[in-house]
Amino acid sequence: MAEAALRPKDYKSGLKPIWCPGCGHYAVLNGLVKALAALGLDRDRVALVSGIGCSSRLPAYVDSYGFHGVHGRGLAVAQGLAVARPDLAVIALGGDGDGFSIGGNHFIHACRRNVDITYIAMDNEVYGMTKGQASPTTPMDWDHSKLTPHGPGIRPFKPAALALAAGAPWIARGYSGNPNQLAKLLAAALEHRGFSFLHVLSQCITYCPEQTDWKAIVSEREDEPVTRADAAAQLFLAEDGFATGLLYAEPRTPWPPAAPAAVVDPRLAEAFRP
Amino acid sequence: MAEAALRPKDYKSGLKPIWCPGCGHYAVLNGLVKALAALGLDRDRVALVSGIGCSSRLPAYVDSYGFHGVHGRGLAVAQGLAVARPDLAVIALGGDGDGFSIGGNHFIHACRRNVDITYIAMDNEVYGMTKGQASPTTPMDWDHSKLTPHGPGIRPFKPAALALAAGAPWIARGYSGNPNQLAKLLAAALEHRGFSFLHVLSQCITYCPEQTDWKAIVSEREDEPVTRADAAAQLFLAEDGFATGLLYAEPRTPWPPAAPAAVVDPRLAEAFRP
Amino acid sequence: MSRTLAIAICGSGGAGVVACGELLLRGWARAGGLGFLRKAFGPQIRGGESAALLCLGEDETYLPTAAMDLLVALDWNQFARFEDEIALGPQSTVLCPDDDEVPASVQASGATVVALPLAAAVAGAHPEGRRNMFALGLLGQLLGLDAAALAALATARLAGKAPAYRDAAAACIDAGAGWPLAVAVTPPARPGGERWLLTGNQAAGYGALEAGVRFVAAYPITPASDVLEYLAGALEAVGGQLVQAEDELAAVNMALGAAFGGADAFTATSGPGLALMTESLGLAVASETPLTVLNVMRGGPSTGIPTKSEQGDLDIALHGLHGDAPHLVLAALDIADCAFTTSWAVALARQLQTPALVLSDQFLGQSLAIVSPPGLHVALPAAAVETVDAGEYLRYRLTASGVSALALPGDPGRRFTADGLEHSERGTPSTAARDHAAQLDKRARKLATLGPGPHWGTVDGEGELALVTFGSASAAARAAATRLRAAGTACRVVCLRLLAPLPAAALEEALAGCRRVLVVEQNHSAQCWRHLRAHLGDVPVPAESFARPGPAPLDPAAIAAMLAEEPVHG
Amino acid sequence: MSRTLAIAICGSGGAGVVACGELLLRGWARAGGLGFLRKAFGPQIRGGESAALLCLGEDETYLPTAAMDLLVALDWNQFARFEDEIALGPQSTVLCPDDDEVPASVQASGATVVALPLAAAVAGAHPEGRRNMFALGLLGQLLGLDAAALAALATARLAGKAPAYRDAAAACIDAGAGWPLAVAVTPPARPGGERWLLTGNQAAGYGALEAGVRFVAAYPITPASDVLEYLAGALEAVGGQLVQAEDELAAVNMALGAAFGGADAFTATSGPGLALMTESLGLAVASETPLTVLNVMRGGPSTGIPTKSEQGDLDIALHGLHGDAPHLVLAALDIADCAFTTSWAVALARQLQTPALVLSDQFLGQSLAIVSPPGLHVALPAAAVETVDAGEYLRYRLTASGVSALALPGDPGRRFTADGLEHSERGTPSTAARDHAAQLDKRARKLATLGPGPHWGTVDGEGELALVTFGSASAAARAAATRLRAAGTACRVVCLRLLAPLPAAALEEALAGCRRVLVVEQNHSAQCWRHLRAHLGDVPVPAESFARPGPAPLDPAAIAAMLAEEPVHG
Ligand SMILES: Cc1ncc(C[n+]2csc(CCOP(=O)(O)OP(=O)(O)O)c2C)c(N)n1
Ligand SMILES: Cc1ncc(C[n+]2csc(CCOP(=O)(O)OP(=O)(O)O)c2C)c(N)n1
Ligand code: SF4
Ligand code: SF4
Ligand SMILES: [Mg+2]
Ligand SMILES: [Mg+2]
Repeated sequence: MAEAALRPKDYKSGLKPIWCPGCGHYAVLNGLVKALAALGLDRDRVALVSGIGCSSRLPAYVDSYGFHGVHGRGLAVAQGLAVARPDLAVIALGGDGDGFSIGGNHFIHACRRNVDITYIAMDNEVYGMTKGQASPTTPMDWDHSKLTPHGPGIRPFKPAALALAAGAPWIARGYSGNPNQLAKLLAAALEHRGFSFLHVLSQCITYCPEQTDWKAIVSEREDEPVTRADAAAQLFLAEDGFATGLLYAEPRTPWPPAAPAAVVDPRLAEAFRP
Repeated sequence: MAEAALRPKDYKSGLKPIWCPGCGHYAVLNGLVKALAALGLDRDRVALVSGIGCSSRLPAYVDSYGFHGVHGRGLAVAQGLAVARPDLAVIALGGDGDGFSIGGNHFIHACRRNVDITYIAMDNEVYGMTKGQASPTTPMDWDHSKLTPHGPGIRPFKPAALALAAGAPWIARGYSGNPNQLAKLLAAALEHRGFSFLHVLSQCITYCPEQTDWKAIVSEREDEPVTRADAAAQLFLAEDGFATGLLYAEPRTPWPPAAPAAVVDPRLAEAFRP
Repeated sequence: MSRTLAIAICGSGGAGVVACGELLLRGWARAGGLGFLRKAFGPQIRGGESAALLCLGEDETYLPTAAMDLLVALDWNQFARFEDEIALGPQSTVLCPDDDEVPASVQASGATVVALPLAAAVAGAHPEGRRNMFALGLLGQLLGLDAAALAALATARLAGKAPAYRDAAAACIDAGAGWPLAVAVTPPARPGGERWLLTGNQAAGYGALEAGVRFVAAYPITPASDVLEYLAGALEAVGGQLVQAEDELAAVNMALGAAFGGADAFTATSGPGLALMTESLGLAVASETPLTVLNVMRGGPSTGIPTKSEQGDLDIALHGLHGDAPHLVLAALDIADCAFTTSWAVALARQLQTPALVLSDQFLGQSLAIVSPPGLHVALPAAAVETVDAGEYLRYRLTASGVSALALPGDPGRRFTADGLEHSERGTPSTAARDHAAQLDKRARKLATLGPGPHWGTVDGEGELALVTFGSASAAARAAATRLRAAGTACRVVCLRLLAPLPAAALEEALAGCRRVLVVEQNHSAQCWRHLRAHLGDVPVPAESFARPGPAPLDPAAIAAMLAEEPVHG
Repeated sequence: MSRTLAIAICGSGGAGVVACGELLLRGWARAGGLGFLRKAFGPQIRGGESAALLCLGEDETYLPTAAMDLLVALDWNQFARFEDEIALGPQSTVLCPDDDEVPASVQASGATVVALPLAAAVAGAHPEGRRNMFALGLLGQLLGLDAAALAALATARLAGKAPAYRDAAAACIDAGAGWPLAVAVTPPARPGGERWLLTGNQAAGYGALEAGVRFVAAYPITPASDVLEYLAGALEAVGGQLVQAEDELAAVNMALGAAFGGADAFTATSGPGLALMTESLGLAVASETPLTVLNVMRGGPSTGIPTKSEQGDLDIALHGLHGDAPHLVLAALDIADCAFTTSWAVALARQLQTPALVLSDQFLGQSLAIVSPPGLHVALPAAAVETVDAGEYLRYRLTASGVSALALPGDPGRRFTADGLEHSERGTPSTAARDHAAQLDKRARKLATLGPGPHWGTVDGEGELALVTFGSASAAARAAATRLRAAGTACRVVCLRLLAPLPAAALEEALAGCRRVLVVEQNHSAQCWRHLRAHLGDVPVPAESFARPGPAPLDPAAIAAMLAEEPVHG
């Protein structure tokens, strides 16, 4: 299945990203093509699915099949695709606005459903594409948006905690400032069978230049991932959200089971004979 | 504000519920009018908001103001109403399908936003109104629906865990088989300032007659509510979901702060002088 | 006009009126008869009482009616809930228990009331006997059906139950069949021939599967849930998959994902769900991803009347997408046609790489009918589905037909990103006016150049008067025409199956020379009439409108009367 | 025809072209001039390069054009991204740096290229000087504006910055103003008089507030976010509230909740968001809850072209709700009219207790313009809003106007439950055909009996030829008429502000006697043309269509040419 000796850059489409210079999303793109190359995945059998946002522009920059959908619905598209085509490596991705605001319902249900896809949330705590409004992960007091001139005033989501509570079996956190770790986490997420949630702190240099300070706060977690949901829950509600690495992994059989083999002559009409 | 000496039945509208005999939702209605009477709330200043489902029919049975909205959106309506009219007691309610399936995004965001409303989720682990399909809280192996003839096959949500991870500051669980406790929890929820989430196990006798067995499993929790989110998180992911009572309460200032007083002459036009 | 016999069976919840009605219809079908059964629900959706309303006839023009020839009341408990849908008159006969008071409205109707000692008769037949089976026997007797055959059907249906249950049923049927009844009805003739027994919702699901659907995303909603429930079971046999989605937004997007992967994808919903899907249907248009959505219409607007029929969703089906978003809209003309129309829609969606919406409604979807084996439209000319592309692969290549070759993930070397942003031929996002114009033209061209072929609708009759209609209103329009012709007035009937792209040329031809055109539909705001006028203007003459909301059935007599009268010009 | 001067300013991201353009426009406004500024974004939404496109004129007919009289290039770095929107010709003058190669396309255009030593001039003016302020000085010189006044505006805008910054700006403006330029332009005359400077989005927000809006639910979307951002600030002054919602489904439902509580509620969105709102707009119709939604249209379908203008959402605005769901649809006719139309919509929604959709578009919404103080429509006849009810309170009482008294939570003793299920007069859910018909009639009656009054649209001109249009296409239609009249061809122009209920009688009167009617709109599928035909048929004659998609501006010359030519009948 693997193509011979593709390098990371062979997984790039060559289209120039629209991203601002210094945007964290470049690191995710680079980490992703590295991971794809490291796993030697067949470009024809990789499908990237996204919503709308700066982050969601990523699929076109990878030389694979891609689906750039509407805002917030990428995870639903990805699950439909993965169920219909279990032979593909399906990767859903998008921003914090896309995934946790408008797409929040699909996020929690994807965690619960545990279809075999990888979900990369590129979290810059802001709506970059629409010029810098608060997202569900924006700090309460971030007052840089005219829409919330005194800050959103409500507590940000803790995406890992939410994913866990919703049932996600594999949760990791990466950082756009640590591309090597990111590539490794991406590869691990792709190898995991079932729903894997990779939360990436990916800074928006244009609307949140203060995120450059993340560099100083982000830590790399050395411990083995937690394997009990209750212990992980406690951790995710107590932590500061800046520890990176594979945080939680619990073995769980993905859904759905393999499609039933088609009956040779299903005789559908029989059901309707009086 | 309170009307003089209203009895619980004075809070009923007199409209005959469409519910099946034996439906758990009757207990919620009865508990609610008891709580309203106990608190002596002014019927003109109570507003009940719901979505669609058997459970969501409840507002019309209470003699208060009511808004029977569309499927899954009751919480959004309730928050808009409470923000615009902080003088009202706003109660959102609905079923597990309404609140955790189609309404899941509003649920998690309402938990996070912490507007001063009470949310009653009447959970019968099934879509009653549409004749018995699986909901997000249906057990994995429940095979009574033709839509999922082998059971949904995916793990049910743990609503308390989800609410907590999303940021809800007040979480309780009641049971339709324990109407006195239910009335007390309802009163406590109404008294809580901020978002209060009351998860009610409310059986569907028609599509889930097996829920009659809940009687034997449900326990009444005697302990004080947990007050730390991380401890509660551990509890909610470890428990069986049948312990009733006030489970978690952490003081938190509701949103929004009081509306700014109107400037006498806001001189809106000034901004547009060249 | 063919003879019909309308029979209502009512009783409390749990009395088994639906089982009685369904078994009677099945027995009638086996005996070569024609007819259909509707369930009337009370004012609620969930479990509980309903009435079974049968209408037996001599042809397959199945029209709902409230006028009952025969009413069998197992008891009178819930009768008041159904009075809207059960109209009795001096020509009606009522069979009812002799130990319960006959409702005043029934007495006042002038119907012949025959009180029977139901309780005693049932108890006498079997200690565990039930009235509904006794009624089945009675009705079999009146229709001239073989009691043993009915008993065999009943016991087969009770296969899972205790033997005493089955014995009781057989005994009660027997007792009913032999009960001395001083009532005579003249049942319709039974034409015989191969027939199927199914609902429109089952037919639609069947049509979808036969056309190749292998992926279904589902969110329950009345009255579409049973399409999805049928498919959940049947998909297992064909090796397909069904995913229950968290909402309709997820359902339509899961279907899009599967379609992007190459599966023929399908979902079914009703008005509120369709409204939630329109944003993503626009994505299907822009990204050129095929998809079929069945919309089983119910009373609207908003939550409306979920259990009752209306044709109020034509507007949203045609125009509910933002921007210029050409797509397919079809409507099933009758119960069996739900299969044909859905199968055609799946094929057209695949051919044109755009979403197809199929409209049916609560009446078509949930009525159980005896029908000739439904037609299917599954085969497309091989050339219709573009799979090859000249030279470099361009997903959105500008072609003469507007259709470009569709690559699927896994296809070697044709990698592309499907996009809802406006794009170049390659699929790269573009804001350029020329790309936008070219892609808008291309997407419109796919529909504009579609030869609608022979299936766009049906045309019959002649003369200067015409009825034009769509979907399930066809039966009422045809019945109105039959009346008019019987009265000596020639008239044409045009029933539209394809609503977008509107087959304007074919329609103009079908209406050429008409002096009056009346557009018949079951909604309040004359949605089809507006659609036709928008595209045809006053060709050949200003169309008039006969639009009546549900849930009352359209009345062929009123339609005929309106067309027969000369219009008042003002 | 009045004289215009079109000026483009371009440069790399961060070069400050928008600041330069806005300051120039403000200076021009203070000096009594008229004109507007559009921003052209590159192919992306987020921060980064844009071009400022100004068009100065002598009246307020603001038409976007690509044909530039003057281009000021601060540098050539991003020029290629804007070539679609900056058309140069022999009549154009280009001011650009002398140290960078002029793009071939510019050279080929035949424009007069004046290379200036920008780098040196700026450095000479102030060590921290920036080219954009020097360009502002240059342009001020060409337009005859006072340099000191421009410098004052610039330093005021930089109030928050370091003093050196402000000094640099003033010095550069001065230097530019005094730079010896061998270029002469003839600026338009400046009529003077009281004028405001604002965008259509600000105007809409302002109109909403003045009409009483005190609750806004917001979900950002291009090009509507700035309405919401304006309101977030301004609501504080009027004591209102804004909630940022998790999605558009929440936004519209929060607004409904607030409206149920008695607040005038508002939200703003664009096509994809509107599509998500339609289910709940149906709820607003059925529950009779007033609500105003501004839809700032962008290129469609699907995500389309978010930063560019098009009028493609008329279909969904009119017909995007399921079931028969009568509601109000209005369209702002120009930038200032965004205020009037929005204020009228809020008032009408309140009066009729139904949702009002207001259409504007990216061009109207995001262009910054010098306009006469906008009109408002906030006062309604007191009788228009029903608050009393005869006898027993029935929320959905059947009245002659269709409007029933609306009780608010807190009102003593008028408790009711608002419902999206069909209901009786009291609001109790009902499946009865008579309740359904009565409530459908009632809701339709509210719109049918609305006298549209004088504001439904504008009519001017005479003769046998007519242009009919809506919303922002009005400017192009009017400009086309001006051309025709100048060429001796009389023609009428009808601009529709009220699209639903369509003021059919007024429109028929306005078009009486016309020999040709051309419907002008900026979309691909002739949405307005279809709407008019659906309601008017071929009265007075079959209307013809001039429909062109965005983002290219509508071309008045092409419109005029089409109406001047005799049509080819076929
Ligand atoms: C239905 C809908 N609503 C709103 C928008 C506008 N919109 C585009 S991107 C975006 C948010 C993007 O934020 P995020 O997902 O965090 O991505 P980022 O740009 O920060 O990478 C919004 C609100 C839209 N395109 N569609
Ligand atoms: C948009 C939309 N989708 C689907 C439906 C159909 N529907 C009505 S109620 C319901 C589920 C009700 O389940 P729940 O909320 O658990 O309430 P219960 O009846 O069990 O009390 C569904 C799916 C609808 N009315 N609207
Ligand atoms: S706006 Fe922010 S998120 Fe978007 S491309 Fe620029 S830096 Fe990245
Ligand atoms: S169907 Fe279930 S939930 Fe609905 S009323 Fe009956 S028992 Fe209650
Ligand atoms: Mg973001
Ligand atoms: Mg339920």
